[in-house]
Amino acid sequence: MDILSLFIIVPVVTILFLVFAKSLKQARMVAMVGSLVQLGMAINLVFAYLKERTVNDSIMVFTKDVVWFEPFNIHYNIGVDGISVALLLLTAIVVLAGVFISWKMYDLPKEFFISLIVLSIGVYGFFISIDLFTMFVFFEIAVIPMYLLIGIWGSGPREYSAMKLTLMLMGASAILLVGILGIYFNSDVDGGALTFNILEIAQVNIPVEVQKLFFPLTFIGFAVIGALFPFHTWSPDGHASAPTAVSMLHAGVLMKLGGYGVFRVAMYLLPEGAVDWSWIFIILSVVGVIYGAFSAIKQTDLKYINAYSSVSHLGLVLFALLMLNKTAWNGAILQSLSHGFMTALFFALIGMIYERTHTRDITRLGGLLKVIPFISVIYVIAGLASLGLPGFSGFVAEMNIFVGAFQQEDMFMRVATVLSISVIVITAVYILRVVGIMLMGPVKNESYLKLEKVTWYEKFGILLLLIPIVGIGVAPLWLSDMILESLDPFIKGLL
Amino acid sequence: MNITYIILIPIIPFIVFLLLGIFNQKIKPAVSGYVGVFGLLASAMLSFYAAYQYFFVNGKVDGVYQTFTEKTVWMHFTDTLHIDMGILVDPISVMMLVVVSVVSLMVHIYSRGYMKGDEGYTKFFAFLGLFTFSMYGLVLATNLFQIYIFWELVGVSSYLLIGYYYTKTSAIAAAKKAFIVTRFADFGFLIGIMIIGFYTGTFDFETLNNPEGSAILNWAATSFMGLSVITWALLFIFIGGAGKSAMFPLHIWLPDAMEGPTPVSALIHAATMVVAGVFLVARLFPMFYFVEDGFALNIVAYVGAFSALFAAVIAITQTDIKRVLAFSTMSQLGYMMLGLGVSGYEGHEGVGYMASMFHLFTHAMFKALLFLGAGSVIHAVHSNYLKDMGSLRKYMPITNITFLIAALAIAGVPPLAGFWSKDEILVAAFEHNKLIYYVGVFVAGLTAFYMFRLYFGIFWGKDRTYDHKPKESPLSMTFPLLVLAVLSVVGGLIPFSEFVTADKVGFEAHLNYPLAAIATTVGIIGIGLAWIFYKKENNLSDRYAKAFGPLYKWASDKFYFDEIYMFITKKILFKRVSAPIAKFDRKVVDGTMNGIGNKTVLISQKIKGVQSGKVQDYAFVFVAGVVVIALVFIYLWSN
Amino acid sequence: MIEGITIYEILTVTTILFFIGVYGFLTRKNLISMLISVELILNASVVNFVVINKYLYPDMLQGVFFSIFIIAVAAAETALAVSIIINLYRQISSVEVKDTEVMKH
Amino acid sequence: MERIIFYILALTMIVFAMAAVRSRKMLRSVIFLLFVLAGIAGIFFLIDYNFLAAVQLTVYAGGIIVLIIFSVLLVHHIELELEVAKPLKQVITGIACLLGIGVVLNTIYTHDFKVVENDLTTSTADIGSKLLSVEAGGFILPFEVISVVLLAAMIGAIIIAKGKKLEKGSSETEDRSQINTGSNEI
Amino acid sequence: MDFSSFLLMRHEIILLAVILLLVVAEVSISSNKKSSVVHLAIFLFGIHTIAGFFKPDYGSLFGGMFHTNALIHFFKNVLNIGVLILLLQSADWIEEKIIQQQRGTEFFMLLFSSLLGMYFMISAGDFLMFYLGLELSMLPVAALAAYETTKRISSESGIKLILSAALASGVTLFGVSMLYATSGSIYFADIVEAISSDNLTILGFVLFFAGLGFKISLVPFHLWTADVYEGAPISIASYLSVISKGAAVFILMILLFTVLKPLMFIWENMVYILAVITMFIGNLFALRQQNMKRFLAFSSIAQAGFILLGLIPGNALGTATVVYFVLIYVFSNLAAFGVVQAISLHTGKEQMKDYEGLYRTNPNLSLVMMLALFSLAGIPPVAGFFGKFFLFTAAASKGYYLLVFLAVVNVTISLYYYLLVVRAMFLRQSETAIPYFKSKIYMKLGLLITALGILVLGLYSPLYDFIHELSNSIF
Repeated sequence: MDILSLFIIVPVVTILFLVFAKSLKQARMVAMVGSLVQLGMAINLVFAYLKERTVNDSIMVFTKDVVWFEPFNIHYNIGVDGISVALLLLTAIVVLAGVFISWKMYDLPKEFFISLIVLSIGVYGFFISIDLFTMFVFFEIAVIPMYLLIGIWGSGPREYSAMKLTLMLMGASAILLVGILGIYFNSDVDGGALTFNILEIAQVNIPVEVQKLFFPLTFIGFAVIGALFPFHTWSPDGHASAPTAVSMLHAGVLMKLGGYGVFRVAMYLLPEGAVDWSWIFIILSVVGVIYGAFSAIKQTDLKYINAYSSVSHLGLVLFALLMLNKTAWNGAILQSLSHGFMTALFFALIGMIYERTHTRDITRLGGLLKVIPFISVIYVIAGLASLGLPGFSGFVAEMNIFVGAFQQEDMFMRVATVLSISVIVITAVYILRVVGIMLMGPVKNESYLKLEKVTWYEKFGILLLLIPIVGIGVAPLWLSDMILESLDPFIKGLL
Repeated sequence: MNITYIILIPIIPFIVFLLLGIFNQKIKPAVSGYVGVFGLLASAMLSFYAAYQYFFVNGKVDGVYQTFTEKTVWMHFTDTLHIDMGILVDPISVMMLVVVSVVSLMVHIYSRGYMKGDEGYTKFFAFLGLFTFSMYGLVLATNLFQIYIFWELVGVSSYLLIGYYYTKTSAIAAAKKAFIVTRFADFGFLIGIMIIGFYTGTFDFETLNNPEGSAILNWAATSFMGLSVITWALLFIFIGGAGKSAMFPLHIWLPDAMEGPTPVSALIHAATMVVAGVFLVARLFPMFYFVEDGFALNIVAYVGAFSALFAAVIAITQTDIKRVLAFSTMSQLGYMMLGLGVSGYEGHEGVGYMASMFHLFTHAMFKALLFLGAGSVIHAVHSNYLKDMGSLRKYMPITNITFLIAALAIAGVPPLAGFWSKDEILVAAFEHNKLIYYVGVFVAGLTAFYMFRLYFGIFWGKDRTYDHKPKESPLSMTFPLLVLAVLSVVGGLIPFSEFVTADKVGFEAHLNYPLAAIATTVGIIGIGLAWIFYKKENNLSDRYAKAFGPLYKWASDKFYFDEIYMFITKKILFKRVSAPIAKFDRKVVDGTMNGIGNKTVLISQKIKGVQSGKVQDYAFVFVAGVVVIALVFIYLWSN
Repeated sequence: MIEGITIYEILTVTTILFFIGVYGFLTRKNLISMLISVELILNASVVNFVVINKYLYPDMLQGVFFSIFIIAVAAAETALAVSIIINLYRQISSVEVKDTEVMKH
Repeated sequence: MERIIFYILALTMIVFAMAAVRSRKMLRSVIFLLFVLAGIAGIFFLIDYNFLAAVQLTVYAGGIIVLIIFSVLLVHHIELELEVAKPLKQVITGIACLLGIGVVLNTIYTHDFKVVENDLTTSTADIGSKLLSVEAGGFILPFEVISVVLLAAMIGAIIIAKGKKLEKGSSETEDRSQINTGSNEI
Repeated sequence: MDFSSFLLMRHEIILLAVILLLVVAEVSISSNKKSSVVHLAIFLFGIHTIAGFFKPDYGSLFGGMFHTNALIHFFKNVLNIGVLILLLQSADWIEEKIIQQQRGTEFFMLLFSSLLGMYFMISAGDFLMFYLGLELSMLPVAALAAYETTKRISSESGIKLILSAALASGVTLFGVSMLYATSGSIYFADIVEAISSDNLTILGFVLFFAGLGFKISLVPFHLWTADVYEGAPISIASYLSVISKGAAVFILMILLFTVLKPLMFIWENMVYILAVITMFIGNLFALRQQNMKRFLAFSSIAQAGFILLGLIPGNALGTATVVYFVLIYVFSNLAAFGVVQAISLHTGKEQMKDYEGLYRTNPNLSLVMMLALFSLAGIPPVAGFFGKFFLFTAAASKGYYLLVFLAVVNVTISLYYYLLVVRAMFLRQSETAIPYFKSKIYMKLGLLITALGILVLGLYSPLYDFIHELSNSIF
């Protein structure tokens, strides 16, 4: 069995076990073991990849290619490069943390964990796919469990949020489908066969007119899940209603599919289209960056703050991708990772706070540093990481993005870059506002004095996420080099 | 010279931070205090040893102090651009090591007494460790990005320490303000770094500062709006420096930062962190000097001079003793900037640079002393306000003496430390720019005046009735006072121009007697005026305050800068930008998305009549459909 | 072949019959009347087949056979329709179209 | 002569067809339909398809009309005046039908039919042998299938017609009142 | 009739035999044991289904009136499987009817006759056989729609169906007569050579198309659908929406791709327009439906619109995608109707709000329903996704990206209302949720087969490859 297919098979096996789980205890044990195995595999993959890379310089390694639907030349074709390896690791970590955070999921536990793992299958599959069709399949597999996860286990206007999220994402994927078909039917212009294989299509000189037509479709299709302004509104509502682990997975992993897809499909396959259309999407993404940050300033619901902050942060990812150079792309990938860990951590903490105080309204919270110091301190750290403090992953990513963006010399790009850099100030404002109101200050409610201390599984979940944030922030070299190296073939498509 | 061990200097406080931070709950306060102090002691010893080695053992080679670097790649941007982590040892970094070590060590010791009994005792020492680590990292940085990294870290340590009393609303606000204002400045800094990185292809100080290097020689290659892009970069970088060093108009955070514990104010907001801006300009001094004939440097000079004056005026009117000291700090920082601004590069030309660094050094000592002294006072009377103090000399003799020494030093009374450094700055200003010189002299007078207003206000004047009888602080607090007092006295005697100069060659500095006399006289006049006004409780000061009328009011309200900022942030950014955007998002953007959904459902409602239940209507649609399709395809579409 | 009558005229008549049937189907308010209209429609087709067979392709009898089968099917259809109508009448004592509008929208 | 007969037939058919779909008396309209069917039989006679005319008269006029009259008698009072549709509806339907007639006739008249002059007569024997022939051009298969159709229709008609009456009070249609309240949320 | 022609008409003859056997059974089984007819019918039909899987023979009989090829044979098998599942799902209902009304054999006879009609329809080699097949498939269903003679809506549904169908077949016949006029034959083989593209042919084609459009429920010929589905017994609604529609789609496709290929320049555009209208109207109406049967009716209208996308390219690719989709659609829709049937049978409830909280009381039923709905909505990894994706691929292969775009917009709309049902079952909790009940073995088997089909058919690619080969073989 090849090392990558295991990323699909292990979760499927986990689900099979889960089906027979009788109680919460069994369900969470199975889920935990399954996710632990996944994490082990992901870590193993990193080392295996680094080792393999020294002897193998093809774009994708560990590839496996099985014909699936022969008449359409659809293959189950998988493989990884440094980018996917990093994102797989992110996914494995966030999923495991999510399982820990959901330790006390009393309502329909079995179903919850199954949905969670189905979601993770979609994500894993998406990251390892080389075939557009397979990729699309996994993309949708990742989206649909969200409906149940938010709808059943969510809070607040959960039905509305779940429906909105699902419809917007599926609508986007519908647009994407047109784009994919467009690419597919133009993959034979050089005389080859029609193919869904990304690597093969990249070798084809798709006519510029076609690229111009399909780039926006593919871009928007993916970017909606990456919360591109103005298609981001599913995200605040979705996050706000989702249960903790789902918010984590969603913001931490699922939204990354957007940036990754944009990069792998839209940018890589339609580079001339990208150049032609970039201006409008740059405008949108910069607007998203600033706008998300400003919106976050005004929110009082913790999850909304974080959701808008995600809009802002992921706007940076898209912005970076549109900058069309290696440094910015590296930044984009790093930002994806970093945002993944950070925002998952945030949502985990918000979940813990909510569980204890039963509110997410910051104006009703106060002085939490005194009552739940561990959670609060980590919240501060996460906040600092989020505002791009050196020593945390956010800084590494943002600097790459900014330096990369600065390589673009024309005035329009410069203005866009400076505007997007300004977000470091606005981010500081909303992060510190929350810290100031919620964590510091006097304790606003007597009952908060008796809040439950942090439990071991919560600590575990938190540390799982915190370690990579600090790890990347302190020693980014190996990761960023791994990604940079993988970016080479992609940038060549543009030059 | 082997400089590897210097890496230990920042590492030790960092380890202290990690130890105290992670085992925060488990370590007894007594232990943590010792961990902090001894950790820093080790660092300080290493720093001293490094200084000794650098200046005396290694000394000059070919008449020039060598620059030693040791670095490793931390992250690649492109093939050429990368961030290095490493240490750079040259005169100013060594000097800064000493300054940071001395002050930080003293503050650590002092804090053991000052913070006694505080529930966050361990946390406090952890934060101090973090700050010291960051500051060491900053001064040792080998390149712009590294300095930026530690720049941010000192910023955050400052944030944490200002907000140390996190249940106090004013402290939270102050911490937030400090961070955001400096963050705003850092935004400029970052852009400056980007520009430098893009146009020169390196972040490395050594490469950048090389007067024969391409960065300096090719400054005119690209220009933007009439100025070289490098000048723009330097100006942006200066914005960063101005933010940290509380230059006008980014100074507003500094007075508020006094909400932090007093030792913190002494360490961060008087002696070390706030001089980072000055250090930054000094670090890039060759660039500032050579690029576009020092255009950026001139700006630095004017901003410095104005800030010095501006802050001094405000300082006169403040009643919170820590705020007086804060504005005094700002004023002195302006002085240092001014010094850099009027400096030349080579030999005696570079006296401004030397003086500025010298002033940085001496100022660190006496300003730390002032703050610690003020802390001692506050500790005793539990108040920050002058109105609650008076005649404390009877109760707190050591504090009184040391405070007096520091006040004299800052007032520029010879032969104390301040006199020497300030005098050199004035010399440099006199030689370069008369206007700035006059400002400098005037500020010197003001400084003496407000300092002694403060001194008299605290230690003389009317005896208040205190709830608890004030008593002298414990040894852990007075010991640092004494040490720093000694340093304030003798610090000026160091032949600084031998060690720290722009071109690293060094020169012989001479006292310019006429100028020194003028400065001293002005200082003494200031002290005298303060004597008259404040030695005894009288209404003279109030009368004059009335005489100045609105000017006094403006000054005491800090020229309404806080209000302006408040207006911009609260009224404009929050109310006019953020709130509408948030609303726009919900109503318009989200509204559109929901609208699409709702419209679809609405259409669905509207057309339900078609399905009327009448089989004949169905048939009608059927037939009409057939006819229409036939019409279309026979007459419109075929061929 | 009818002397002096072209196929056009006959087809005109059948077309008119057809649309009269359609008109009746659409306007009558009674299920049985609708059934009558259906018969008109079917008959129009029957005549069409026969006439086309006769005028255009007389050597094969396809049209004629088609007509025969149409007539047979029409009988079957009518029988079934009538039985359903009767059953409906038994339930609601009405064969009006307006009484068969329970299900709508 | 034939021509005149045809015109008379055509006119009769159209008039009676109109009458059949306009009459307000049920039974009358059935009788009018009978006339139309007879007219069609007449046309078959005219074009020498006597067998077909016979079938038309027996199956249609004889079978179907009787069936319909039967049902009319079963479900109607003879005097019952039928409701008519609203004038507006009539007009709209009329216009639609006229439009349809226009389209079809226009198409027919612009089409160039290749009329084959012939005077072939078809004997019943011909029809019979074709009907039972398995060769090409034979119609044995449809003949078999139509038997299944008739069987199925018969079974269907019987089971439905002998169905039980609706018991009073047991109406399952009442709960439809709350059905059509479509949801407005997204 | 020799043995080889028996093999060719294997489906038809065996089914006819089954019908006759049932007639025999009807008269020979005493009335208190009538319910054993159900087992007999299912058993016989099972044998019939299996018989269909033996190696097929191809060719034509009766001078070209009947012809069969590999694809047609395969499609008949698909219909068989569909009907078999349907029988399993409705077995309990029939049994109940037998006990109540002392009749049930007729149900099978009529259903099988209708299926027989479909066989003839899709095997037809001329318009006459096509017409007879059409009528034979429609008339018994009309009778079945009115089968519950004690229910007003059942009768209403029957009368609506038969009147609409009569009008439709009248229109079809009128069209066929025109085609006959222009081409001089009712044999497909002759027509394809003689057909021209003059206006009369086009008019005839449009009228003919309307007739088939009626059966497939294309807008604007669809309006009968919802009312008939709602009133008819669930098995019949299910039959209409799955088997009847599938067969009609198939014959439409065969006719368009072979006989009417010369008119492609017309029908390509027509199919395009009707596809768009059908998808939108179907979906917009489905949005508000509260009755599950009506809901599925409109959903099936929208699905018909999607199917039209596969007709656009007019080649083997289109054929393969359409057949594949219909196969998947059979399973998906039968699963959905099966669940509705099961619930209606035990509780008599058919409203969407009755389904609230269903998962917590009847998890398995809910899961089957969810799978079915996801499959209908086209969500991977269940089969419907693959079916839809390939349909879109077929349309896109001709460069109709706008059409694909409109289709995917409709997929999103449809997802909304499918999720409404999921919402009711999974998200909502209700005091009055349908209590837990156990279905009988036939129903369980019927649902299990559909659920497995939905899960497997898409992922198991050799199936599509097989259909693709079949389609290639006939062109």
